[in-house]
Formats: sequence, C-alpha cells, structure tokens
Amino acid sequence: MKKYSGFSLFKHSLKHHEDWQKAWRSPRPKKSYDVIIVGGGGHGLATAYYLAKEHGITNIAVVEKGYLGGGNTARNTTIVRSNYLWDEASKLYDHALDLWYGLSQDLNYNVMFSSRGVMNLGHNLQDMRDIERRVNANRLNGIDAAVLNTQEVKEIVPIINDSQDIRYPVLGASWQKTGGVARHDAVAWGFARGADQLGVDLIQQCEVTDIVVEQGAVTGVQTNQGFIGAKKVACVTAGNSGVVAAMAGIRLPLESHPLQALVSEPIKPIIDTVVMSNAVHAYVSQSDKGDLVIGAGIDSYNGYGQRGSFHVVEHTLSAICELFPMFSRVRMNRAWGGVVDTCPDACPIISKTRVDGLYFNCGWGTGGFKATPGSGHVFAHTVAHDEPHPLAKPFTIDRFNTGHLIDEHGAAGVAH
Amino acid sequence: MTSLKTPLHHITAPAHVTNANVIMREDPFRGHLNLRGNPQDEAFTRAVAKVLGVALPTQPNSSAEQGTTRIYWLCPNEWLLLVAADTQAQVEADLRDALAGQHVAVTDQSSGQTLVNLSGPQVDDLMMKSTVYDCHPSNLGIGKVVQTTFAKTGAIIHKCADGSFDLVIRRSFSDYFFLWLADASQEYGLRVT
Amino acid sequence: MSQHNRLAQGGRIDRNQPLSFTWNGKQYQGYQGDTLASAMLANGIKVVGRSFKYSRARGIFGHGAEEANALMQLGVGKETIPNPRATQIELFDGLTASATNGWPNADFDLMEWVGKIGGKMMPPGFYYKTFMWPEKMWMTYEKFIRKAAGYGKASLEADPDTYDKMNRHCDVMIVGAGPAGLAAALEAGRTGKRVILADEQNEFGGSLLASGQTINDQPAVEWAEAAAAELAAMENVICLPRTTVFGYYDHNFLGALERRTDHQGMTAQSGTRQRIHRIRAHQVVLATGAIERPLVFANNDLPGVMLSGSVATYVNRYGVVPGNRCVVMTTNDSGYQTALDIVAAGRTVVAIVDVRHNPEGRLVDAAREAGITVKPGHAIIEAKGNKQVTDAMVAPIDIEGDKVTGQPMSMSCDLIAVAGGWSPVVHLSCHTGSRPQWNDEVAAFVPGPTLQQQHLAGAIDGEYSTAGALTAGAQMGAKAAASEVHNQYDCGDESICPAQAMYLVPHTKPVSRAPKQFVDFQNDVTAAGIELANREGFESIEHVKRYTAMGFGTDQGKTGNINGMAITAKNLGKTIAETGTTIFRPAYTPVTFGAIGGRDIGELLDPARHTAMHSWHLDNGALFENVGQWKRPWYYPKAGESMQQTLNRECMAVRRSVGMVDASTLGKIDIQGKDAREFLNRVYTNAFSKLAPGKCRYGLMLKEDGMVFDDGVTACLGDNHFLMTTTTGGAAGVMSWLEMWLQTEWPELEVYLTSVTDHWATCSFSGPNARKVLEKLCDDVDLSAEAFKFMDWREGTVAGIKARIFRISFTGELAYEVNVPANQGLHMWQQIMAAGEEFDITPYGTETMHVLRAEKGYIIVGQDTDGSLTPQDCGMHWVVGKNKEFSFLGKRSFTRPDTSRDDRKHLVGLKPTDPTVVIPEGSQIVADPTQPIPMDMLGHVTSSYWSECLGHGIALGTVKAGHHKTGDTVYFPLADGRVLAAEICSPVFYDPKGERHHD
Amino acid sequence: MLHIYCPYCEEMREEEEFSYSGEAHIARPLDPESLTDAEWGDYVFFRTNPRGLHHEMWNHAVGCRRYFNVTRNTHTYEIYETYKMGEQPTVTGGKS
Ligand SMILES: Cc1cc2nc3c(=O)[nH]c(=O)nc-3n(C[C@H](O)[C@H](O)[C@H](O)COP(=O)(O)OP(=O)(O)OC[C@H]3O[C@@H](n4cnc5c(N)ncnc54)[C@H](O)[C@@H]3O)c2cc1C
Ligand SMILES: NC(=O)c1ccc[n+]([C@@H]2O[C@H](COP(=O)([O-])OP(=O)(O)OC[C@H]3O[C@@H](n4cnc5c(N)ncnc54)[C@H](O)[C@@H]3O)[C@@H](O)[C@H]2O)c1
Ligand SMILES: Cc1cc2nc3c(=O)[nH]c(=O)nc-3n(C[C@H](O)[C@H](O)[C@H](O)COP(=O)(O)O)c2cc1C
Ligand SMILES: [Zn+2]
Repeated sequence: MKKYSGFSLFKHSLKHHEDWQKAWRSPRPKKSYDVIIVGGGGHGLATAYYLAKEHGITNIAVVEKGYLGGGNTARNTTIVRSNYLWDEASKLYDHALDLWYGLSQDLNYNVMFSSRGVMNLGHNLQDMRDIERRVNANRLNGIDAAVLNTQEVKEIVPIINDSQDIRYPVLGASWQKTGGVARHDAVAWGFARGADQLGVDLIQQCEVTDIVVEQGAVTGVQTNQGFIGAKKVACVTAGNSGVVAAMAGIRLPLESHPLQALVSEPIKPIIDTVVMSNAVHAYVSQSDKGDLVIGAGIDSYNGYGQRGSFHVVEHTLSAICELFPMFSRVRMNRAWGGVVDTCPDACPIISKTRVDGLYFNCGWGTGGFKATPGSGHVFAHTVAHDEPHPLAKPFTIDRFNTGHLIDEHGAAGVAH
Repeated sequence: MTSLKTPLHHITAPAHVTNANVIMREDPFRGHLNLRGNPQDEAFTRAVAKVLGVALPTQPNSSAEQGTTRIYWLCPNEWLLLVAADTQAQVEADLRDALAGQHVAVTDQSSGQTLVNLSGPQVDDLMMKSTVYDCHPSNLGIGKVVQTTFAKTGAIIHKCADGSFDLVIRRSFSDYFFLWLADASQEYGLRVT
Repeated sequence: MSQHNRLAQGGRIDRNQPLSFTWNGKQYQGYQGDTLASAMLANGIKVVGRSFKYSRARGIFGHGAEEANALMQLGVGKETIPNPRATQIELFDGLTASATNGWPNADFDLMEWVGKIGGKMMPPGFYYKTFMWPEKMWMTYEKFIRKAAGYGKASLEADPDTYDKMNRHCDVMIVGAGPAGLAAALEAGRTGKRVILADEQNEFGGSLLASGQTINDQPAVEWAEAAAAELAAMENVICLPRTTVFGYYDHNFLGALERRTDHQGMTAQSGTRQRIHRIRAHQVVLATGAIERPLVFANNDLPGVMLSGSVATYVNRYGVVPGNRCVVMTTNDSGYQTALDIVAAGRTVVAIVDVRHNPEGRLVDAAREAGITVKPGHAIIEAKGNKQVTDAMVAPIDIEGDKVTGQPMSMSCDLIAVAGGWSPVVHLSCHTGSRPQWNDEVAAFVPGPTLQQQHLAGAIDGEYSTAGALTAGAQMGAKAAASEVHNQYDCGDESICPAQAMYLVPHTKPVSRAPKQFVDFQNDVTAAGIELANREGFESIEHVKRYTAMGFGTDQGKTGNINGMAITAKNLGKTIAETGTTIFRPAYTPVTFGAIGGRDIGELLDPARHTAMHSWHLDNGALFENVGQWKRPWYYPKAGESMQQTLNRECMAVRRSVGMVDASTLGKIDIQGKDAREFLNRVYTNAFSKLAPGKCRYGLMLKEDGMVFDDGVTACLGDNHFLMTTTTGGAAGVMSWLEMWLQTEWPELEVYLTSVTDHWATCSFSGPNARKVLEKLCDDVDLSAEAFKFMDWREGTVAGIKARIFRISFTGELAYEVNVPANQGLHMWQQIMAAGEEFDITPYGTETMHVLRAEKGYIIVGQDTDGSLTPQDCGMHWVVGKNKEFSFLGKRSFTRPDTSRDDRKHLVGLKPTDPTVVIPEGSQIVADPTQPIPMDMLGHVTSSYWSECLGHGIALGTVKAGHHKTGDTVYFPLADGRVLAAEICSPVFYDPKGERHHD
Repeated sequence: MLHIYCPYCEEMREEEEFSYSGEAHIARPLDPESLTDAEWGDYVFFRTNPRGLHHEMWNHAVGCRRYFNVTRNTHTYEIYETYKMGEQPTVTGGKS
C-alpha cells in the first residue's frame, strides 16, 4: 500500500491520478475467520485495526450490511470530548482522546481531527453545580477542563446571546479545550484502509442474518452472502445491536431511537468552537466545508427508520435562534437521522456474553463517535484476550444485574 | 369578594383596538370541579345526573349543558364540571353526599384554571397558529370538547354554539397563554373585554 | 447598462414597472415579475459566482430550484441572507446582491490561478491524503481551508424579522401547481373537500407559464390563470403560492414554507416574513414535475452553458434571451422547442446538436422548416471560452453515445442550451424512507412504493406531455377526493420522438485527461473525480457522494446526482438501477432557521409558570430562579445589599422571628379512593397504612432501580383521601409515573389521581413567631402545640378564607403552610405579611430555603441526589419500611450486589475546618490532597452555604463509605490551587434533636 | 410525525399530544423478592427492542392522560392498531 502524502499527490497528478490504488480491497468472504466483526462502522473498523495491529490477529473479516461507515458514523455531529462525570467513563473517553491525537499519522489518513474546543453551557443554578462537579472531577482525573463564566463564554464565542434577560440565560459553561470535531467519514475510511492494509477483509453489502451458536459457543454467522465460520464474533452494530443480539437469543438493555441532525448551507467561518447546551437542547459547530452542523434531540419512540419527527427539529432550531439570533436568517440545507442505541445509564456495553466467543460493543447511544479509537482499542483487547481491557471492565453487561450502573445522564444529558 | 384574583387579573389589555378580529373574554371565577367515576355504573351516572340536573356526557370529546352548568368529557372516567361562581363548594358537597360509598373522586379546581372565550372574525386563524388540533368546524363541531396543545402548553377547547371557542387554561400558564395570544393575534388585532 | 438581452415584448413581466437593483456594487434595472436571475441575464451579466474548490467562473445555469451556481449574498447588514439562488429571488426595487466568492471579485478572481495551477493536486479526497505533517500544523491548514470554503456570510446581528406557523389539516394536499397539480386541485376542489394547493413559485402554472401550448384550445398560460382564479374562489381550497413543501414526514405530515414578504423587500414591513405551514393531510397528491438534466461534457461549467428548458423559460416567461448565438445539444425533443423559441425571439440558433442518430417527427420537422441546422448523431464534447462560452466543439458520436467517431468542429456561439432529459422531482416521496425506482422507459427515477397516502401526477411520474399531466392530475385529484373525474383535456398534437439516454458525453481524450467535465457544479465534482473515487474503491454511490461531495451542495444535486450515478454505474459495469440513488432528505430547498423556530423564541421559548403571588414578588424586588418552568423568587435583595447579606438577613429572620416563602410551586396530587393507602404503600418507601386523617408524613419515591427519584409530604385528608406533594421540578414526572402504575399495572386499585398544583397557593412561614402570626389570622383552630402538633394538618379559616393549614417544616423551625385556593393566594400572602409585620416577617426565596434546610440536613432531590443514591445512601433508612407487605417500587433493587454494598457513596455533613470558608458546590472530595493526578476521589459537595446562624460554612456531600467516616478530615482541591478541608459530620447541623420545630 | 389514534378519545391525534412510554406488556413480577438478580435486572432494564413489529405504550399526555398500547412497525413507523390497557394485540408477528 502506498503512503499518502503531499508528494504522492503531486506524483499522481502528473499521471492524471490514473494510478491510485484502492484504499481497500473488496474481497469475497473466506470460508472462515479467526474473528468476524459484525458492523463496519467506526467502532467495528477500529476494532479490526487494533486487533490486527496490536494483537497480531489478522485473519479477520468485518462484515457490513451496507457501506462502510454508513451507520451512525455517517450521521453524527462529530463532537469529540472526554469530560464525562464518572471516573470509569471519563477514563475510557480520555483514552480515546489520547488516541485521537496522532491518529491521522498512525493511520496515514488525515481524519481532520480539529481540537477547537468544546463548550457545554449552563442555564440554571443546577446546571452550574453539575458543571462545577464535572469539571472538578475531570481536573483531578487529569482531564483538561475548566469552568467559564458568561464573559469568558462570550470571549470564546462572540456571537452568543449573553443577555441575562432571556428565558434561559447563559450562566456559564464547562470548557474542554482539547476536545473538538473530526471528519467522520475519514475516521471510518482511515481505519478501513489501515485494517485492510494489515490483511483484514472488509466485506460490504453483507448482512448478518443469524449468529450460529453450538453448545454455547459461537461458530459463525449466517449472511446474505452465505455462512461464514468464525472462532469469535464481535458485534459492533450500534442501533441494530438488539436485533443482532436476538439472533443469538440474547436481550440487551438497549432501546434504539431516532436521533436527528441537520446542516445549514455552507457559510464563511462564523463559529470556531463547539457549543452544546443540554438545557435548551442545541448543539452546534461549523464543519470545514462551512455548514453549521446542528444536533437535535432524541425522538422518544423506538425507531429504526433513520428519521425522526419534525417537532424535534423545530425545538432545536428555536433554541439555536435563541442562543445565536444571527443564525435566524441562515437556512437549513439537509436534515437526517440515525439510530442510537441508548442504554439505561447512558454508558456503553463492552462485554463478553453468555455465549462463548460472542462479544458486544454497543450502547454508545448519542455519544460514541468521540470514543471510536478508544472503543476499538479496548474492545480489540477484550476480544483478543477473552478478558475485558482494564478500562472496559466497568462496562460489562452484568452491571445491570449487580446494579453497578455508571449513570452519565445527570451530567451529560444527551451525551454527544 | 375583593380577595379573589383570577389568573388573568393583571394582564394589560392592548390599548383600544379599532379593528379587533380576535376578542378575548375571561369568564372568571366559575366553579371548576373535576369528577371521576365509572360511567358504566348506573348508580353513579344517575346520582350525578340528579345533582347536576343533566346527564354526564359519555361520548368521547362531548359536552352537556344545562343552565349555568356545563360538563366536559375529559376521558372515559373523568369530567370537568363548570358550575356557577361560588356554587362549587355546594355542588361538591352534594355530589359527595349523593355518591357516598362509591368509587369516585370530586376535586375542586376552581382556582387552578380559568375559562377564556376567544371569538372574532379571525379566531379560526388564531387557533390554527396555536394548536395542533384541527379546529375546523368539520372536525370540531359545536359542543365538542378536546384536550390538546395550545402553543407550548395545553388547553381544553370547547367549540361554542356561536362559533367561538371556550378554553380552559391552567393558572400557572396563564401569563404565557396571554403572551402567546397577544403575539399571535397581533396581525389580526386583539381586544380584551 | 441597458437590458440588452430583453425582448421588446412577451413574458410575464410588467415593463411599466421598472425596478432597480444592485449587483456587486453596480446599479441595474429589471422589471416587476423578474427574478434576480432573469434581470441579471437581461443585463448581460455572465459571471455570477466562483466555484469553491477551483474558483472557476460560473454563470446562471437554471431557472428555479435546480440552480447550483447563482448563489447570492442578498442584502447587507443585519438583513443579509447568505446563499439564496438568484433564480428564486423575486426582484424588488432596491434589491442588492453580490457574489459570495471571488477575490477581489467574482468576475476577476485571483484565486482562479490557485485553482488552475493547484487544481491538479486537488482531486476528490486530497485533504485526506495530506496536511498531516507536522501534526501540530493541521489547525493552521484548517484555518485556511475553512476560509476558502463556505459561500455567503451570515450576518453578525440579530435577525430583525419574525416568523410564525400554522397547523393545517386537509383532506387533499396537492404539491405543485403545474398542469398536473392544477388539474388535481380543480377535481378535488369541486367535491367540497378541504384542499390545499402549494407551489413554490410566485404564481401557479408551473411549466405552463413558459409554454406556448394550448389547453382545450386556450393558450396554456390563460388556462392556468383561469384555473388559479377558479381555485382561489373556492372556499374549501387554500391556495399557497410562494410556498415550498420542504419535507414530507411520516403519516402524511408535510412541512411547507411560505415566503410572505420576500418579494417585497429584505424584511417584512409588518407581520411575519415567512410562515411554516404544518400540514396533516389525509391524502397527498405530488405533482412536483421534473427537473431537466444537463449533459456532462468538457468545460460544461462555463457561463453561457444553460439548461435548455431554462433558456426557454427565460425567453417565454421573462422576455429575456440569454444569448445571441445558441447551440442546442439535446437527447430528446425538448431541445427543439427551445431552439424554436429562440428563433421566434429573433436570435440565432447555430445548430441543434442531437445525440440521436435519427431524430424525426413533429418538432424536428418544425425546426428544419424554421431553417435551423440539425446535427443528428453529434454532441458538444467541449465548450471553449474564458469566463464565458465562445465556441462549442461538436463531434459525431457513435450510436450508443460512448465514443467520438470523427473530427470535432468548432461552432462559434455565446450560449449553449443542454437538454439531457428529465429527472422527476421524487424528493418528497423519498423523505419517509421510500426509495425511488429506475424506470427504463423514461430513463429516470420515479417515486417507489410508499406507505403514505400518496398519489403521483404528471412529470414526477414520468408523464411528460401536458395533456398527460392534466389527465393524470385530474385522475389523482379525483381519486384523492374519492370522487370521479370531471374535466377532460386536449392539448393538440404532442407526439414526440423517443429520447436517448445520455449522461457523460464522450471526449476525444479519456475522462482523466479531458478538460474538466463537471457533474456537480457547486462542489466541483467532475467525471474524472467520480472515476477516481471508483478507482480507489469507493463503489457504493453513498461512498461516491461522501468522497467527492457530489450532491452535498445547497442544490442537493438536483441536476448533478443522476449523471453522477450513471457515471458510477458505467465505471463499475452496473446498471443505474443497481447503483441506485443517494437518499433524498428534507429540505427540498433550504429553509430559514428562524422559520423553523417560529415564535418559540425569546419569552416564548418555553412557558414561564407563575404562582398567584408572582406580582407581589415582582413588586417587592425579588430576583428569580428558574426551577423547571417555574419562576421562583430566589432572594429579595434590599437596596445596597450583597447577595450574601440578603441571605443572612432572610435566614436570621426565620431563625429569630418569622419568614415566609412561596411554596405554591410544589407539585400537589389529590388522591382519592378506598385503595389510596395501599397505593401509597406501593409507590413510597415507607408505610402509609396507619396515617390518620389530620396527619402528614414524609415519603421517598424510588424508580425500580432503587434510586431516589422524588420526595414530599403526604397528608391524610380523610380515610380515603390524601394530598401528596412533590418537588417543584418533579411534579409532572411523578404524576405520570403514578398514573402509569395505576392504569397499567394496578387497575384493580380503586384510586383516582388529580393534579391540583395550580389550584392551591401555598404560603409557608416559619420561625419562632410563626404561631403568633397565625394566631392573629385564625381563630377557629386550636393552634396550641399540644392540639396541633408537628406533622398535623387542620382545616380552618385564615384571614377569613377557608384554608388547609399544614404544620410541616422544611426549615427546622416552627412552621405552617397555609394552602388556599389560588384565586385567594395573593390576598392570603398579603394578609400574612400584614399580620407578621410586627414580627418583621421577612419574605425569603429559594436560596434561603436551601440554606435553612441544609442546616437541618434535609436533602433536595436533584441537587443532593443524582439518580445514583438509594435512601440508605442518603442516610434515610428511617423512611424505608422494613415490613411492608407489598414489595414497594424499587425495593428489590436494594439487595443487588452493588446496591447492598456498605461502602457506597453516602450523603454526609461536611464542616469546614476553617469556619469562615464556604466550600464551592461541586468540589470533589479526596482523602489525600497530596496525591498526584489522577487522584482518588471520594465524592463531591452537593450543597454548601454560609450559615449565618451557626457562624460557619456548612456543606452536604457524598463520600465513599461516608457513614463510617464521621470525624475524618477530607479535602477539596480547588481549581485555583487552594485545598480546603472539612470534617465529616452529621448532616444535621442545626437543632439536631429537632426541638424547635416540635415546639 | 406520527398520527396516533387514541382508543379513549376515539380519534386521531397529533404526535405532540402524546408521550412515549416504552415496550408494552412487561408485567411487574408479582414477587420481586423471589427473583434472582439477573431476573430482576432483566425486568428493569432489558428490552426486546425489535426492528419491525413492536407493542408499545403511549400516554395521551396532553389529552385524556390515558395510557394505551400501540402496535407499530419501528422500521416503517406504520401503526397497525392501538388498543386499550388490559387488551391484547391482534396484530402479532409476521409483519416487519
Ligand atoms: C444524529 C447523531 C448525532 C450524534 N452526535 C454525536 C457526537 O456529536 N459525538 C459523538 O461522540 N457521538 C455522536 N453520535 C453517536 C455516534 O454516532 C455513535 O455512537 C457512533 O458513531 C457509533 O459508531 P459505531 O461504529 O458503533 O456504529 P455505526 O457507525 O452505526 O456502525 C454500525 C454498523 O453496523 C452495521 N450493521 C448493523 N446490523 C448489521 C448486520 N446485521 N450485519 C452487518 N452489519 C450490520 C450497520 O450497517 C452499521 O454500519 C451521534 C449519533 C447521531 C445519530
Ligand atoms: N418537453 C418535455 O419533455 C417535458 C418534460 C417534463 C415536463 N414537461 C412539461 O411539464 C409539465 C408537467 O406538468 P407537471 O404539473 O407535472 O409539472 P410542472 O413542472 O409544470 O409543475 C410542477 C410545479 O411544482 C412546483 N414544485 C416542485 N416541487 C415543489 C415543492 N417541493 N413545493 C412546492 N412546489 C413545488 C414547481 O414550482 C412547479 O410549479 C407538462 O406541461 C409537460 O409538458 C415537458
Ligand atoms: C458532520 C456532517 C456534516 C454534513 N454536511 C453535509 C452537507 O454539507 N451537505 C449535505 O448535503 N449533507 C451533509 N451531511 C449529511 C449527509 O448528507 C447525510 O444526510 C448523512 O450522512 C446521513 O446519511 P443519509 O442521509 O444518506 O441517510 C453531513 C453529515 C454530517 C454527519
Ligand atoms: Zn385520549
């Protein structure tokens, strides 16, 4: 595989770009693999990459029912941060944040990770208490975090409505300077190319229709391209996890809901950081192309339709216009939805199951993009060693029986 | 009684509007009683009819009226009784007497909500701005009562015989209600009587 | 400059109403009825913008929603709007517009050279392959990339306009008022059914407005005018011109944006600028027509290359001929009509270049008769020119349209009209998840199966004749209205010669080496770019879209997508049907954020709930705190007081004499029925079996996970009658929680719940003098400590008003809560204030309430708890019934391994070592402040205040195994570097024996 | 934007009037104390979450305040039926 660089671009331009190689092969599935990863989203591809890179397991297939990175990876607002409340969660996400730095170089693929800072606004006294609490916890965990007052918010985001007379005035914010956004597709493609390079078979348009279990152990998967055998099957299917788990007779503590996002038409740079507000429900950043990327709320009902209801978008845009009155004349170009796998404690499940050789990595819900490299990294360890990575230990599925939940709701709301 | 204040007592009505196409009138201090009981139970319906002088409407979204008493169907076992001002305590006591021993509930809501009438040539447009419910006469006929949204709050909406709307709104939302109303009716002209 | 491209007559413009406008700082004239685009073309303006990657000059290409190039910066200052299309801006007097890109300007753009030289280095996805070293530099590269990207600029000031919404309901919703939509509306309208007809253009008629055809022997335009007038006169039909249906949502719900004043000026002079109609329809007729497809050839982006139908529209509808010498390239008969229209306008058609080898029939004959050169089996393989077309390179091609078969010849021209076929406007039909289907017969995607009550009529369904559109419209209109067809239509001879499907026009050079052949103008996506994406393994059409950005623009690929899909299909050796489309999503065309937000901004963002005493609080200088939707007095500062001074004064008033708080916001639920006690036993942790009338009891409510979720006092009003109070913020949640259990699990329980929060106003006054105050106002209740005990309640007359008096205390002092119907709340409040005057009764707000309760160690659910604490964690074992028969909600969760641990986080009191210190709320608690980061945290401070009466700071917090650590010192490392310390103690700081409130 | 028939109000109402209340027909165990932790955890947290036919509870929150059941396709959002509390669905399985 040829290295990407400015120089290679130049060389290829002399040859009219006629000689570029495939970023990844499109192989036919083999009869069997050591590990099959179900789901070619960012997390599944990262899992494959780290399995191959760090655990020497290269006889791997990633089977994806659609196109690589076409699930929630394709449709998220790309916010990356690690300032979660509880030790367990913040350590996991911070591990991921560490990997974001240097990821482009590691993958030789520019994932455009832009550490432009992430701000979570507080609008009432309890918001501010929660922010103080979370920021203090982050700080003592070694995570970059600060509390901002209204003036400091205004300095970083001059266009914000800082009037104190409005219905829910901005009282302050938490601020993680090291957070930011990344180019979601590039993340999937970078991991895909990296995994392919290490020998992983990426099989698209291949839907797993059954998980074959014999005597309590997994033996492979049935797909629309036939049976594929495997010693281990690792499911990273986000919103479809409940459906996939059911194939193995397992129920999960998940509900799949529509979560919508939208973009404006591209405009010249106007907002240089990520602004989030749980209380009035609005999230906004500006992509490198210029569109304002805005996250809406979650639809209350279960839904796999990759679309949600209009009133959710209305609610979000009234909040956006309240926070940024100048955006009122900007126009919505496109809105879409994903299917998020919400977990009762708003934390992921990274776990073995009662079926030998069957693993699940799911429940990232509204906020797993930021974890992509970290999630793949710890999950690869879990799959390779049949033993949770230390950072993943608190996230096993039996916490719902023991009661050891890690409740990120209080502090994170919709945890983008 | 001077000690009484309706939820809307302090609103400042827009200055005299010559061309008011929406008219708001509060019907203050009506007695509002919430009644619960089993409509399949004749003992219940009979007793209630006796006290109120009119049978409970049991059709969904319907109402009944008799003199100053009006009954709104709210759900299969719940009704709102609108009775003349200052009679709610008596009606409540009478109902309790008549229904003694039955599984019922009577709850005074007279201060928790108020009755507002909206009328005028453009009241239909105003309603279209304000509620997701279809208030067209073909859907909300005379006498029909629905509980639905009103802007970001809720309301009980009753279509009156004269084409106007009676709304029951909750006290704590009444300032918001009026803010909305004033705003939404700006292009039509609003008069408060 | 004069309007040198304007025809002397014809078109739907009013030459008696000249309008002036400014483009890039220069003044021009147009007429009433123009779009900005038609006025610009009339004035001969060629370059209207620059492309965003290669900075290529771009001109107006279409005439409506499909326009990809003519993005404007409309207006200036706070009125400015980024990116509207000139083709959809109705001209008004004084309009100002400028180009969104180009430096120093769009006509003369230095960036062009960057594009020309660097363009070769910028194939799709080039940024993924570079800008990686050194790592730190990315943020700098990104800054430049961001600057170069984007089109218009958003204003930096608040929008001066407002927007509103209407909720509409109808039997039949018709989208599009071309022949199909009008015919549908006429049928549906005459049935008396409720009909809405919306079209995004300023007047109804659709393609008829630019047509020279006849309908039932009447000129098409006149027929359209008559139809529109007939519909306008029908009371049951709502006509919405200038209204774009931007989204089709589930269960036949549609969103439509009506532009109410945009045609008059930048802002609305009165009323709202735009309105969203939220439409719920029983039946929907989609009559959205079709968009013309361009052909992909070299340099096809040069200004002067336009859609053929758009050229015809400019000629016929706006009286503008965008050029003098035109070459038409067509794959079907429609190019001939355009050529005829141009000739009729007195301009030259150099040739009709028809990719078909044997075109024949009505229109072909007509063209030949008009003396137009027809070049069958030819194509324009390349346009030449610099900033505008000067020549078309025309070459013979093979019958499949794959190869150039002879020498290209050059035709001098200033206009190239391309007619590549039609793409039905399937967008709306796809919004609810339906996928379009390829129809070979019309070589286009048409709407696929759907679950919606949806009907298709006209060009959207591949029916491209006017009579066909009218007939289909009539059929569908009648069908949607459950009626029979009434009107018949005849449009004369519309026979056509079959079209040839063609997407990418071959060149003498391979795609990778030919001059750029543009597919998507806005994102500079070329055929070579798509080829490269395919070559690199991006095979799914969705990957092609994402790698090349095809269809990502503000036009969402209305003209480019199908060509891109066809090119992909060919590269991969698949059919277009197999390749499929990307997904169409709302919005059909961009929708103003402000319109979607509607009036729900400012004060109307969220209802502010007020108590009956709100006006008093305002009059008395209260500052307010948002608690849920409620506005609660936070504190009542007097002139010159700091917040702390106010709190000290308010707290001491309660501790020393008497103070009053408005507690009306607490949720109140009236519970009646013979099983009310049993019900309470099930939903609360403690027992209510024995609570006698006249008594009150505090209760804790849990979710099934065993965690505290609400608390409050419940009073027994009668044997089968209780009044429950909830937290202010939790009221609605508790109510639906309780209703859920009653209705779904325990319907056998005879219990009725009614929310009475709004009915009762609550004046809660406490302090050693509370009884004296009450005594002044109430003489029908024995208020003595023996007769009216703590946690009792009585009915009595207070200030002449029948009231419920509860002797409960959240302050630790002797306290009464007087509940009266809210109509009398203000009066009661005033009477108590008056009666308390001699005791200096002091109104206090939520902040003082919090201090006072914290001094007593009472929790605030949601502040001291966060959904992760059990009653035991809160040190509230005393409120958990051990022997209740029914396993109350949440109980089973206590015995799970984690919940039953003895070293969970416990809620404790914290007494600062330095008494003058108030530990910041939210501080984290550690045992060893010298530990390096990451530190082991024990818990955090949930509440913390200065206690004026105790003379030191106090705090509550959670501490790991805190209940076993009383007396230990713990530390609080603050952000500013300070480390505070405190001793773990009982959370009850004040009057631990509870003597004061029992008094 | 769902349009839901309330079986108590006996008419179609807009989605904004309702609140969603999760999977239907999950009976609370009669004797929670006798359950294992796993069984209890299953009742509290674990859901079927199907793609396709789903029986679910809704509350006509701004209307009659009644809870009721809906059989809905979570993929197409088609509603097959709504039925009152205590009633059983007539549309089961098969559809997806
Ligand atoms: C609108 C929206 C906004 C969001 N915003 C943010 C944000 O700002 N920050 C953040 O951190 N997170 C955010 N998220 C969440 C984030 O997108 C996800 O948590 C994350 O992308 C999940 O990645 P994944 O790889 O696990 O899942 P996916 O990308 O969904 O990948 C799962 C893959 O599994 C495949 N699959 C499913 N079933 C099968 C089967 N039977 N056989 C084969 N393949 C199958 C799917 O096709 C899919 O490609 C957002 C999500 C949404 C929807
Ligand atoms: N010569 C040809 O080959 C050819 C091809 C296609 C169409 N046509 C002509 O077009 C006509 C077809 O009639 P028709 O009625 O199907 O289409 P039409 O194009 O006449 O009308 C469609 C209308 O729908 C409106 N519209 C589209 N999307 C909308 C939206 N989302 N919201 C609101 N309005 C929207 C458009 O503004 C337009 O006015 C016939 O007269 C036919 O001759 C000719
Ligand atoms: C961060 C981000 C930015 C996006 N920007 C655009 C955009 O500028 N234009 C556009 O058409 N779509 C944009 N999209 C949306 C995609 O077109 C698409 O809707 C989304 O990936 C979901 O896929 P689907 O609509 O094909 O289901 C963006 C998506 C994301 C996640
Ligand atoms: Zn109902």
